[in-house]
Order: sequence, then C-alpha cells, then structure tokens
Amino acid sequence: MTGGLLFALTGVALFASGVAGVVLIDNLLRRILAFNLMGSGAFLVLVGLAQRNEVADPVPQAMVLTGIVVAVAATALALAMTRKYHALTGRLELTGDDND
Amino acid sequence: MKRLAVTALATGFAVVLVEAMLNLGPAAIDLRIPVRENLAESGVSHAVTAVLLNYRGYDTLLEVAVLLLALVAVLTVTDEADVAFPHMEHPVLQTLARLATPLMTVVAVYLLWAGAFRPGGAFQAGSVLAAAAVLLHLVGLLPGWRSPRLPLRLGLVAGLLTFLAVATAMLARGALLEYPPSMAGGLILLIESVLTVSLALILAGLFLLLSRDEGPS
Amino acid sequence: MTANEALPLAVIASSLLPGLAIFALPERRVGLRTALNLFGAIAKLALVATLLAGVSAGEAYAFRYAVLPGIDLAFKADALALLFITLSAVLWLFTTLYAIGYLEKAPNRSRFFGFFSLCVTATMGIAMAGNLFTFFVFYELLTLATFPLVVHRGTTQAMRGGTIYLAYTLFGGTVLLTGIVWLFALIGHTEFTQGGVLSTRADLPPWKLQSIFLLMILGVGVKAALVPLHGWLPQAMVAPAPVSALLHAVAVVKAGAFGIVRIVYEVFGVEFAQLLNLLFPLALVAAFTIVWGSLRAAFQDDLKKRLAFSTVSQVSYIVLGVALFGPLGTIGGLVHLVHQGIMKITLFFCAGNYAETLGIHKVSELNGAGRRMPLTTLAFTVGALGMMGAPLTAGAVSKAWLMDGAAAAGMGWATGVLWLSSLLSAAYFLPILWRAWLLAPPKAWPTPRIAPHGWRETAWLLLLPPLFTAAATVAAAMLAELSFGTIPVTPLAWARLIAAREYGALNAP
Amino acid sequence: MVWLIALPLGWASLTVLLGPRRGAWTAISALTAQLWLAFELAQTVRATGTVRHAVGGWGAPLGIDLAVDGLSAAMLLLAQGVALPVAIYARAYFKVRSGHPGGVWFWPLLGFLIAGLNALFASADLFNLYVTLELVGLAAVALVAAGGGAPQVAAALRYLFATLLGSGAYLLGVALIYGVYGTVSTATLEPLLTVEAPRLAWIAGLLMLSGLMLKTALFPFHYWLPPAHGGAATPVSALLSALVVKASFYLILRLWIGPFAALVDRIAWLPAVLGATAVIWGSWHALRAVRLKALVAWSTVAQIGYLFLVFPLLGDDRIALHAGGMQMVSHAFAKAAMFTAAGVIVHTTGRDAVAEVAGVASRLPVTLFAFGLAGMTLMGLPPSGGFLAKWLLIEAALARGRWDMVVVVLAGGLLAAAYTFRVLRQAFLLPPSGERRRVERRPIAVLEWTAFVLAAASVAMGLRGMEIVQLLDAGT
Repeated sequence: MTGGLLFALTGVALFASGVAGVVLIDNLLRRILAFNLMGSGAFLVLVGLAQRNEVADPVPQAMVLTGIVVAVAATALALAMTRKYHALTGRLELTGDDND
Repeated sequence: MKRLAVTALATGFAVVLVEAMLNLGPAAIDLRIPVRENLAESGVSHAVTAVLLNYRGYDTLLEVAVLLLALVAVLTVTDEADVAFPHMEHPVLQTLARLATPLMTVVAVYLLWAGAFRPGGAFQAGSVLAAAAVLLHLVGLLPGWRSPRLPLRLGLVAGLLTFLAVATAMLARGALLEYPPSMAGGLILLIESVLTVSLALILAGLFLLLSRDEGPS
Repeated sequence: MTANEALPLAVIASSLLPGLAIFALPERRVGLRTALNLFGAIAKLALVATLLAGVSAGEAYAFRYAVLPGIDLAFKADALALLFITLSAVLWLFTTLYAIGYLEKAPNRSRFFGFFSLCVTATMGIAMAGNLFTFFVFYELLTLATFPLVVHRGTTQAMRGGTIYLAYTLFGGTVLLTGIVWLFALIGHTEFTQGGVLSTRADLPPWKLQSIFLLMILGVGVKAALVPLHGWLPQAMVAPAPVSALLHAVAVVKAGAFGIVRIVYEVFGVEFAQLLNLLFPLALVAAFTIVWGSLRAAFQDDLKKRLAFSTVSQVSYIVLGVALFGPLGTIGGLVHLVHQGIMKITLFFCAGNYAETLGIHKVSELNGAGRRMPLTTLAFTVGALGMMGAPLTAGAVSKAWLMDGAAAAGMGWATGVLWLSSLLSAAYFLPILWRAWLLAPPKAWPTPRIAPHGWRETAWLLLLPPLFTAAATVAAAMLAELSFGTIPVTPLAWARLIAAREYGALNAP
Repeated sequence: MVWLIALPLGWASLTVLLGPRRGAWTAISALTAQLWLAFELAQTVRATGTVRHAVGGWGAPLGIDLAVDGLSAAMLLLAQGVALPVAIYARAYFKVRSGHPGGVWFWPLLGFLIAGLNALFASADLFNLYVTLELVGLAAVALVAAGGGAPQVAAALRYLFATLLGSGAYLLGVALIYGVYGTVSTATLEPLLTVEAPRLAWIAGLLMLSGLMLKTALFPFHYWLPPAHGGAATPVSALLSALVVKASFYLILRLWIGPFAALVDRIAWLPAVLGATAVIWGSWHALRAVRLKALVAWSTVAQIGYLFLVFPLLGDDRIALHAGGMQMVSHAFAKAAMFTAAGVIVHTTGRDAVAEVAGVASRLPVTLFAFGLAGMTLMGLPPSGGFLAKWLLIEAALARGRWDMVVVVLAGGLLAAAYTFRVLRQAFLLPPSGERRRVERRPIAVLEWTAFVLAAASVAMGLRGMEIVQLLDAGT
C-alpha cells in the first residue's frame, strides 16, 4: 500500500463520518465541524487517490486548494447564519416547528 | 434507530468504497506530462501555481467570486448595530501583536513572491495578512467591522475585478485567460498582488464582521 | 399566407382580439365594451357568411402551424365545421345582446365579457380543428374559459357548481388526452379526414382501437353530458342565464357532441366504427341518456334544472343520430345539433327573463306568468313545443329524420326511444305551459324588478333575443327545404350537404 | 458565451462597490444585455452546432473547456429570460418595502447567482462544475437567509446543509473519477466511461447523482425546499424555484446523457420512482398547505418529480429529452410567475393564507390572470408549454409501453389542477362582507405586469415548441 492510497482510505473514513455527523448531529456548531470533516475527507481522496503511485500530481493539489477556499466560504456563511439564528432564537439546534 | 441506520449506512459505504479503491488499476490519462511540458509557457515555474492561475485559472476566478459572495452573504445576515471592540488591555499581548504584524506582512509578501516557483501564492499571503488583522482585533487594537464603506468595498472587490479584467482582456487575442506566454508571468503577478490584498480583506472581513457581540463584552 | 389560410384565423381572431381588449378595459367603459362586443360578433358573422359561400362552392380553407415535430395546430373550415360555426356565431350575437341587457349595472362586466369572448373563440377552434391535437387544445381552453363564467356570481353555491363542473371536465379532458396520444403513438398523427383516418388501418389490433374509442368518447362524453357523465350540467345552472345559454346551446355541450361527430366520422370513419362494433354501444348509451334525462327533468321544480336535464336528454339525440349507421341518421343528428341549440337557447333566455323580471326561479311559481309576460311565454312555448317535436317546429324536422334513420339502420327500438322521449318531454313541458297560460297569477310576484313599458314586458334587450330565436325555430321547420341558388341556407340543407360528402356519392339521399 | 459569465461577475462586484440597496439599474441593464447575448448564442448554436471555448487556450484535459450545445443554450436563455423580469419585479418590490432586509445586498447576490448559473450551464469540466454549484448554492442560501427572520434563517440553514451535503457527495464523486481516469473533462471522459468501467466509477456516478438529487430536492430529499422557497422574499422564491433547482437537474441530465450514458441504464428506474412519488407527495402537500407561498413551494416539489420521470424514457428518439427540456423551460417561467403573483397578492392584501384570498379576482385581475395562466402550465393544459411537455412525456412513455408512467403524468396534472384551483376558486369568491380589511395596499403595476409577462411566456412556450425542440437538438 502506498502513502497516497493510505491518504485516500483515510479520506473515505473521514468523509463517511462527516456525512453521518451532518445528518445526525443537531448542534449547529458541531454540524459545521462535521461538514468540514466531510470536506477534508473528499480533499484527501482527491489528492491521495490521484497520487496512489507516489508521484506528485499538481492538478488535484490545485483543485484541493480551490476546494478548501470554497469550504472556507461555506463555513463562514454557516457560522454567520448560526450566529444570527442564535441571536434570534437563543437556540443552537434547528427544531421541527419552524418547518411549514 | 436513526443513529444506528445512518452509522451502518456510512460504515457500509466506506467499506464498499475502500474495497473498490484497493482494486484500482492505473489512470487512463496522466496530466503530469502536459503540466510539465507547458510549464515554460505558463509564466511560472511552480506546477501548482501554474495549474491554479493558468491551466485552471478559471476555477480560481470563480473561487474568488465564491469568497466575495461569502462576504456579501455574511454581510446580509449581520446587523448594523453592535460592533465588537474587545476591551482587552493586556499590554504584553498588544505589544506582541504590534511586533508580529509587520513580520507577518513581510511573510505575506514573501509568500506572494515565492508562489511563482515554490509553494505559496496569493491565497497563502492573503491568509497571513488576514490572520494579522484577526490578531490585532483579538488584542483590542482593531475594531470589528460595520457595513463596509466605499474604500473598503473597493479593496474587497478589486481582486475579482482585476482578475476579471485581465481574463476578459485576453479575449481580444484568443480565449478567456489566454495569457501570451511572454506576459504570463507579469500578468499572474499583477493578479496575485491585487488578489492578496482583496483576499486578505475578505478573509479578515469574514471574521471581523462576525465578531460583534450583543452589547459590550 | 393566402386568403384561404387567413380566413379561419380571422374567424378566431374576430372574437379573441375583442375579448383580450375587453379584459383591459376599465369597468365603466360600457359604450366601448359594447361596441367591441358587437363589432366582433358582426365581423364574425360576415366572415362566416364568406366561408359558407366558399365551402358550398367547393373552396377549401385550411391553415397549419407546426408546434412540435409531427404535431401541427391545424384549422380547416369544412362543411361540418361551418355547421357548428354558423350556429355559434349566430347565437353568440344573440347571447351577447342578451347578456348586455342581463348584466346591466352588475359588477365585473369586463371580466365577464372577456371570458365570454374567449369561450366563443374556443368554440370556433373546436369547430375548425383539423386534427385531434388542435381539437384538444381548444376543448380544454373552453373548459378554462367557462369556469370564471360559471362562478361569476362569486357565491359559495356558484363555487360549488363551478368546482363540480371543473372536476368533471378536467377529468374528461385527461381521459381524452390519453386516447389522443395513444392514437398518435400508434399512427403518428391525429388528422381528421373525411371517411376516417383509421378506416385504412385495419392492420392495427382492434382492441387497441376500441380502447382508444372508449377513452375518446368518455372524454368528450363529459361535455356532451352522456349519462353517467352528466352530473355537472344540472349543477352548473347556478351560472347567470346568458352563461347557461352558452353552456347548453352555443358552446360546451355542443363541443362534446361535435367531438363525437368528428371522432366517429373523421377519425374512425363511420363504416369502420360499425365494423369494430362501436356504434351499437354508443347508440345504447345515447338512448339511455335520452330517457334518463327526460325522466329526471320531470321531477325538477327548479326551472333551470328542469331545462338542464332536458338538455342532457336532447343532446343525445345528436349522438344517437351519429350512432345510427346510415346517412339519414347522420342528417338527423347533425340538423339537431343546430335545432337543439336554437330551441334550448330560447328556453334559457325565457327562464332568465322570468328570473330577472319577476324573480321566478321555480316551476311552481310560474302560475299566470303568461299574462304578465305574454311575449316571453310565447317564445317559451315555441321552444318547449319544439323540444317535444311538435309539428311546425325545428324539433319535428330533426325527429323525423332521426326516426327515418333508425328505421333505415334497422334499429326499430331507437324509434321507440324517440317516441318515449317525446312523451316524457310533453310530460315535463306541458305542465309549465298550462301553469303559465291558464292558471291565475299570484297576488305578488316573488321579487319583481323590471316594470312593464307598454308592450315591452321587460327590458328590450332581454325580450328581443328569445323572440328572434323562437322565430328561427319555426322558420327552420317551415323553410327546411329552402335553398338559395346552389347555396344551402337552412340547417337541414347544410346537413344533407355534409352527409353527402361524408358518405360519398354512393347513397346520398 | 464567455461574456455571459464575465458580465454578471462584473456587475455583481460593481454593485458591491455601489453599496447597500444600490445597483438595481446596473443589474437590470446588464441582464438585458445578457438576454440578448444568450439569444444570439442560441441562434449561433442552432445554426452551427455546439460552441466551444477552451479557457486559457489550453484545451481539455489540461485546461477547462466550456461547451454550449442546444440544451445548454436553452438553459442559458431560460436563465436570463427569467432573471430579467424577476429583477424588474425585485426592484419595485424592494422599493416599496424599503425596510426589507432582503433588499440590502440583493443585487450582488443576484449577480453571483446568475454568474454561477451561467457558468454551470456552460461548463464541460466536472471540477469546475463543482465550483459553479457552490457559487449557485451559496448565493441561493444567502438570498434565503437575507429574509432576516428566524424562520428564514432556520430554512436557510437547512438549505445550506442540504446543499453542502449534496455538493460534498458530488465532490467525492469527482475525486473518485479523477482518481480512476486522471481527468475531469466531460468530453475526455465520455469515451472512457464504458460498461466495463471499474466499480469506483460506478460509485462515483451514484455519489454525484445522489448529491445532485439532494440539491434538486427530489423526494425524499425535498424536506429543505418548502420552508426555504416558501419563506424567502418573493423575488428570491421565484429565482430559486425557477432556476436554482433546475441547475442541478440540468447537471444530472447532462451527465446522464453525457459521460455516464453507458452506466445509467440499470438505475434508470430509481429517479423515476422517486419522481413519481414526488409528484404525488408534493401535490398532496400543496393541496393541504395553509399559506399561499407554501402551496406554490410544494408545487415545485411535485413539478421536480415530473422532471425525473424522463430518465427511463431517454433514448435515441430524444422525445423524453424534449419533454424534459420543455418541462424545465415552461415550469421555470410558470413557477416564477406563480411566486411573483402570489407575492403581489400577499403584499396587497397583507395576508398569505390561501383561505383569505377571497375577492382577489376583482381587485387584482391581472395578477390573478397571471396566476391562472401559470397554473395552466403546471396543470399541463393547452396551449401552454407545460402541455407540450406533458404530451411529449406521454408519447415517450407510450412508445415504450410504460402505462404506469402515463398514469403518473396524468394524475399529476389533475392534482396540479386541484391545488391551482384551490387558489383560483377562493379568489373568485366574494369577500366576506362583514370582515374589515386589515392591510390594504395599493397594487403596484410593475409587480402585477412582470408576473403577467412571466406567465404569458410560460404559455407562449406552447406555441414555440418547434423552436425549443430544434434548439435542444442543436449540436448533437
């Protein structure tokens, strides 16, 4: 097993646990963390799988850089909205009753 | 019940995926070769920067848009009132922060310049600058942001607008973002420099706009 | 675009454009609105007259516009289309006049007349549809355009009637669409052609064709109010009187009946339909509807409801005529399409006059109405006698041809059905006439609203239309065989022209 | 083509520069230009086939390619065609509701949204598509959240997590594809992805499909849509329902008939079954919704279901593809019209319960007419574009003997009629005489007529079916 593949496999584990977290966790802050876990998992797979033969590939590396920035943007928005939600309701969990 | 089901599904998914990964042959296409072959024309000598700002510069253009969008989005969900100004009067920390800031600026400039031939570039440089701003804010030397005024707004959008302007200017002779090899280096440096400033402002803004408590802290 | 292509479009535009303009008019522009209405109606009559002259001389008027690959919006003004168009165009003029009088000072008149014009536009489209696709487009448009008219008053009761109407017609439309697309999937087009497009396609499995026929007849049967699909018609009588006239005589039920005619003659072809054993069941349904409608009518006290069930019964005369295999039945059915329209509109105009003038809504309130409103009651009498098939009325002409047709087709039982229906009609119309003419009026009318002026027992715009249509009912019988040179001018003559073209030269009577 | 992306990015930045609540006219004039550009592009595509553009001059697989074929061109035209009237509507809407927090940064967010959509429709690179998806998703979430109240923010948060989960799954799929093939260009991938593709490619396809279905709010992933679309400011609801869900659907369709075409036969039943369930489930909720805008939002859930019915019917005859394209286009206009009309009703009467719209027919005739015309399209009644879509769908289903699909399509139409007429019949009722009107604002002509124009466009599609089909077929 190469190091690249190991990264990819770790990425799979991270992604899976991240998804489970986003689905299961109610607390918004922790859910945002779970989302980041998920994103990191995908990035690891992207970089690791492409470099499974141990030669650096700049293309997925650049893609991951782009992906990270996008994830940062999403995280910032999520935090801002969580904060607003907290300010409005005092809660950090979404409840069922604000559904229509 | 739901917890169990989701966990089981996620685990199952991971197992299937791992199994499939372990049985994978070589890829049909190897982009490393064209990346290397065209490096001379890309204007930079570092492969990742070449991909980021030249081969796949369009991704980066959109990514800057995503960041700016995130800033605007954060603006829409923050209220105008209540700007935080952490009342931290810790002289040691403040002095350290004052010392660190110029140092970080230098690092940022180095990163920007280094990006052409080794890991580095506008994003890294911008992040370091933004970190400096956050540091200053946390020790109470820089207030949180209100709705940004015109000069600040100009700084925020300058990066995207410059990038966009250069990208579309290339349409005159070919495709979007098709730098002439002779000018590629200069154009990329121009974009990166402006981007550094804008990205620093945006990243700092994402923090400084959110850093506002209800009432004085 | 040649003139022959433009004419069918002009017929449609002559009500569509004024209709759209009327929507945009503010409520208080009564004069302009009336002018637009009348201009449209008269322009349409002029266009129709041109078409009549042309078609009888053998001209072909058609227009096509591709909507999807293989699917065209196609119009053709053939003899059959013109029969329906002429009826609608003439009655539209009368109904418009009547509605202007009826809705004087009522709210939302721009909306009313806008949709009113759309209705007639849709009817024109149905009549001139050159294929099932086009037919369906306008058939559904008619549903949509009539809904606001049915619920025009905005009361909960009106809404209930409107909702039931919609439920029936939209469901019918869906079934019809299924049949049409299925046919399209089988043969790749949906054109109407004389003699039927399917008659040359005996290679297709009969069960598929029979299913398609069933779907299509179910679909149009809703509007034609075939029992048991008739439930909406008595409910929809909550609409204002001009709308009832429109539903019963000019547009909706006629569109259904007309659809059956087109499907039998020009999709399947009457001979092929007979070959597939489709006509006999259709005749049975029609016969049952005729009897059932008459029976139900006899037990209604509400005048408009009684008329509504009478429509259920009478429209199936047309269907019966179509289902009687042979040219005589065809002529009887087609001529009744027109005759039923003229007679029924007379009756609804009169019912509206009783309601508007004196507040009479029930049969039991009609005692002595003939003395207070002799002219209206006279018109009503003519219409009612026509419905019974009394001599010297249009009804007698249709009935005679239908009975001949039944005899020629060897369906003697149908003759019995027609006789039974006449008796039943007499049973529910004669008491009305007896009450109106012979019984003493009550001390006070329910809610008198319009005072008499000399011979004018009610507003003149309410009075003249029924008198005209009653006169037409008689004229259609007296002058049934009249021709103007080579141009057939009476409904009967025109129906014979159609039958001659449909059955070819082989056995035209 | 490039300008369709660069222009909105430019004016989005420009409106940030102009400041809060500014930039309406910049946006409207730019959108007008974009509409013209999209129109020209569609003409070019129809005349000469697919238009390609190698960004940076490198060409795939090293660089990123843009490719606009008939389907893309139709979507681009649709996006500008809906966005322009909605922008005009939004200007008036936020002008009369000057305190609305959603209006502060509406214009830049709109710019980024349109830029993202256009970039998405034009892109032929899986990773680039990911970035555009995020651009669209984040802009859409921000627009919802800008409504300001707790319900909106909660809806936006749900929406955000749904969209992030969706794009996360998509991204993992892209990562796997790159791992397997070393490229993310759709054109390069197309010959490589065959039935013998390694298992990882199949998993990647499924990941991308499910991620995108989540973003499209296909049943059972629809939970986030009704609160987000029903709770946002009206122009936002219109854009979201009309365009944003279509973007991810477009992408599914694009991948389905493009690179993954060899793989999808076996799973074609899945989206169709979910779609059929969505039609029933969405309509049922629309029938029971209390609020007018919630009704319209649930109707979107149902109509999305319609779109997914095309997958098992796709084939060489392209009828199902035409049906899908026609449905996307006409539904987009109809739904934008319906939301904008509903917005006028809510704004003018000050109420948003379906049960309280009595009397609207006589006070807001234009708006109600718009609502009715839009309803015609949703019900699939002629001569609307929705009717042609329905016709084509039934035709495609019959061609493959799929009577079950025919029944779903027809039942969906009847259900749509039921919930549309729930509103219309209420509107035709006389207002209860005793009741005092609480809020009664003057109707605003611009709002009414933009809704009408959108509705009329959705119906007019029915008469321009040939052009749409020809455009969809261009470049193949």
